[in-house]
Amino acid sequence: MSALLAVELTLVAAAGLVVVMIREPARQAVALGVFGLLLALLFFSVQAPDVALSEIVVGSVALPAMLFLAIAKIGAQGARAEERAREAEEERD
Amino acid sequence: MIVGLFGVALVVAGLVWAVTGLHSFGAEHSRYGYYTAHRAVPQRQTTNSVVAVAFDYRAFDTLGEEFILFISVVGVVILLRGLRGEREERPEEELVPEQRRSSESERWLGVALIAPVTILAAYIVTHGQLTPGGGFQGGVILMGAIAFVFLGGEWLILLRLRRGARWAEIADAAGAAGFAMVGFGGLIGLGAFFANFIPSGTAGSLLSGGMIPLANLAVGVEVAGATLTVLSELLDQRLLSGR
Amino acid sequence: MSQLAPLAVALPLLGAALLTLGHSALPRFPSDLLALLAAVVSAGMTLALLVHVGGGLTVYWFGGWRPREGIALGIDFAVDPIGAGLAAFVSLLMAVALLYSARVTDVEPPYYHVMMLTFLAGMVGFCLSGDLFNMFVFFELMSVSAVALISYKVSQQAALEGGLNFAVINTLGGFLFLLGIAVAYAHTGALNLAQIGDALHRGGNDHVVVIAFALILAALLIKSAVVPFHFWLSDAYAVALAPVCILLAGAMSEMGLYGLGRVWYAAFGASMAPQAGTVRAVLVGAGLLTALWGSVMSLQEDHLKRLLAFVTIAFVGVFLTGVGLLTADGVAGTAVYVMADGCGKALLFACAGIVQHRLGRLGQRALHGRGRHLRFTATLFIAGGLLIAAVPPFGPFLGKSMIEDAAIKAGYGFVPPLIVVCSGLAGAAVLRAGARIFLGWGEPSGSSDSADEATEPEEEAQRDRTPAVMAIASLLLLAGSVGFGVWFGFADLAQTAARRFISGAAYRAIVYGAPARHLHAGSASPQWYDWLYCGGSTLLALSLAALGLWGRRGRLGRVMERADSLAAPLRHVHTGRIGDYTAALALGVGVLGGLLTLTLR
Amino acid sequence: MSVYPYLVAAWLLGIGLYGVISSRNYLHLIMCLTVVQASTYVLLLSVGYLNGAKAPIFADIKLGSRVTDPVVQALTLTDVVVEATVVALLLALVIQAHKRYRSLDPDEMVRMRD
Repeated sequence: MSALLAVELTLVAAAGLVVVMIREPARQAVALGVFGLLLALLFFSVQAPDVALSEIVVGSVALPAMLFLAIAKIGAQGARAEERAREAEEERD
Repeated sequence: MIVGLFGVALVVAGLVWAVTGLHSFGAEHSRYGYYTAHRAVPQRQTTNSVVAVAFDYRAFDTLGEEFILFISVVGVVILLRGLRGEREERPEEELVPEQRRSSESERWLGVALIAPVTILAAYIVTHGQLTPGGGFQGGVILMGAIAFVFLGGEWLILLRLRRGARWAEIADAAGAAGFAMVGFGGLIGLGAFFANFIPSGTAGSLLSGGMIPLANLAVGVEVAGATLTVLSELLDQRLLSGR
Repeated sequence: MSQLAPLAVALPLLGAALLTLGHSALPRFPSDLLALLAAVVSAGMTLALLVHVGGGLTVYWFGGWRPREGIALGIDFAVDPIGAGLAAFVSLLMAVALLYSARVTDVEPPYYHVMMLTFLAGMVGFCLSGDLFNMFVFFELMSVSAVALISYKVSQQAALEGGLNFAVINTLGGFLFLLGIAVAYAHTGALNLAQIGDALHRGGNDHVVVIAFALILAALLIKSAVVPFHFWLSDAYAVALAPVCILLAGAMSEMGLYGLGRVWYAAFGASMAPQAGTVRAVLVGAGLLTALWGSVMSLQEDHLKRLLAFVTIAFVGVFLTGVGLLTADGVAGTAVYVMADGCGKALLFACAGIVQHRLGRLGQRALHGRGRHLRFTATLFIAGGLLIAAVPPFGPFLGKSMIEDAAIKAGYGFVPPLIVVCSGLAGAAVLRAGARIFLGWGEPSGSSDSADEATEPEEEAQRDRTPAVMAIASLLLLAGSVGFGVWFGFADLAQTAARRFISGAAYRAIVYGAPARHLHAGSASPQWYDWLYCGGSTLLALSLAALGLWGRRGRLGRVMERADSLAAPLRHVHTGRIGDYTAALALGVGVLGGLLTLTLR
Repeated sequence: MSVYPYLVAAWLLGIGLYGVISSRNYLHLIMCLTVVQASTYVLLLSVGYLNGAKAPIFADIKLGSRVTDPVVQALTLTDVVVEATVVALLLALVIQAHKRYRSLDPDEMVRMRD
């Protein structure tokens, strides 16, 4: 096994740990994108270009995109909730 | 929690014990893999053995996979329908938050980006049987790029796109149906589901691989439609909350 | 003729895609009709397959890729009577479910029908496939289709929770399945069950094989909700639409057990023979534990569908015990019991759906006596309860007695009494609920435990008549559950089918092109003590139900309180927290692997 | 060293499961699931790797030269699609759940229930 492979595997292992350890969704999604890229690199080195391609498009484009949209939506839901609460208070005064 | 960690430790230990008993990394081991790798070119006239396995030897797996994708998109549409109801309350233009309305330059950037990316995607889809790639990667690339473009602020494209969400759904279903049809073609033509019923041509040429380019095309259409639907469903949410 | 095998899967899939294409053009009625048609056609094809196969084994190679140089190049459907029979059963159940929901259940056409059709295709494909990875694909197709069907009522919090728990746990199960496949492939270089079996047969047995099997086994047990992998089931089944519950309870829970038998006999049994004793002990133990857990919990539940969910778990345990005996008799008994009892549980869920449709809620105590006017539903529900308790001489009785005989033959004499107790408890829970809701017996107690609000949907509109389709569908289910037993010839067929199912060596030979030799037909008929056992479980059910209704006073009452307090810890384990469920899952997988590797030498 | 890739797969499974068990946020939980799934990719592909082999694509290499196992790569392709679909479904569920509960914390949801 080449040194390059060993390094990439170690990077993947570390990145996986980082993804799990980050508890803040937005930053975690970024980490997940990086994790996907590292996986894709690893797949290229184990001579699996097809998988590497799909890992790039899914793992570091489609997934983060979906996650960011969901996060934005959820954040906005919270915002709208506060907004409604404020309006309710104004009505009470 | 503690119980869980103990369990995880057990599972990992078991897996580690198992893999230490496997053939050492990088050693020859599977005749199945060897056979498909080396016979794909003569048998199927494809230079890309992976695609030969995914779309011919084990095409039926891919059929199941395509329908997993298809049905999960339907599921997302169903699960978010409650929220989609809110959209009809306001006219679409109102949905576009002022500060997000894109500038002329952005719009041109979007338009400029779409053409080359579409060509790239088309290339990847059509050359699946020759080089790395295929319907799946190509489809997502197309979609991912469009997503990037309107995340970049190209809201007008997005709005047109949202009216076209229904078309994306149709593409999704049509792609899935098309892939199944390829299977039926084999059944009708040669009496075996997913038998290659189109002349294979010669390896290396664009139209080689018989039914494989057709299958790739169907998958490309489906994947593009699927990702497009999911993202536009989620974007609905985003737009709603934009103001 | 064998061309029907791929069509039975491909047509529902194609139908699903075409339904979506016809979206806006299709209002409610045509969607119902087309989906029903697809299900019926698929049922017809699988039945034709069943007849065609007889006691043999038909192999279909996709793309015509027959094995070369001993390598299975493509994917094969290996159709044997058990697989074809289960596929036919699933298709028929799907047809009934679609009939049940036709024009009644408030669903969005055609999406609902599309998901039902892919769900059907997933289950049928899983039954027919002879390729490990292909089984995984259909396993996933099942789960993915079920998620949206389970949390269909997105306006209800419980529905979302149930869907999330189901999705996360079953996804993890899928990953375990895949890891097992990867290890097995690395070890044998094959994905086809027959080829894996051959390789293992030659290669002999070691810890790699055992752990690969343990991973796949865990995934299948998660799918069929065996303790401690069962937590997702009660949350999910309690909230799913009634027609979906008919399928989930009637068929999907049993899929995992079928897969377990298939994988064991066709592939791993070949080399793990030295371990057979351990595997048998583990499976029977897990089965009995599950049966006890489910039946005890079913007495604790107030919410009708949660109660039925635990009844489902209880019987999954009984089925697992039957398969786990690893004998032809056990498999045959389980096959009969799965179909007869599946119809019974489906009938009960159908009745629950009618109750919800008519009365708008599902809490036993809240509904106390409010179902007095639902005579038809009451009759069906009570009948279902009696069937669950295995009242002779109907379907469940036949299956149960076959399993009991198998257990005694296999030297597990302590199994039958336990099964009697479990089915008695489960039957008691159902009958008590029926008596409370439809007869207003027992004292009405206003208090309802927290699990009630958890799954109680907001009060829905009450309607004044039961739709005909629901009634007809329920009657069909009743007929099925009763019919399987009245005709004892069914038991002999099951015996023959089971002999084919467990003959792994023959399976491998036939997949590689050898002709199917004729297996001498088996026969089975209940012994005299089976009547005692099943009469006993019925009496137990009736008396326990009576106790639950009127036995709340005096010394007896205190005894009951004691019993409840003993069962309380069980209830508290069902936290609804996905983290806890995952922890239990991890522990279960670890322990399973540990037990299987313990006796390795 | 010859099993290091397999060990990495086991490691990813372990931390992923740990993340799911300890998660207090459904979005976090979903991403932990993708980590678990990554372990299946790594295991499958490293199983099919051959020392000094090229990718099984005979566009620029000649027939009969040493190549990696195309089967596991085809399986992994399927696997990647499954991942994307599962994440999409879970996200839809989580968005709806947040709309009802105003929270992403599984424990919060359970507490709100009763």
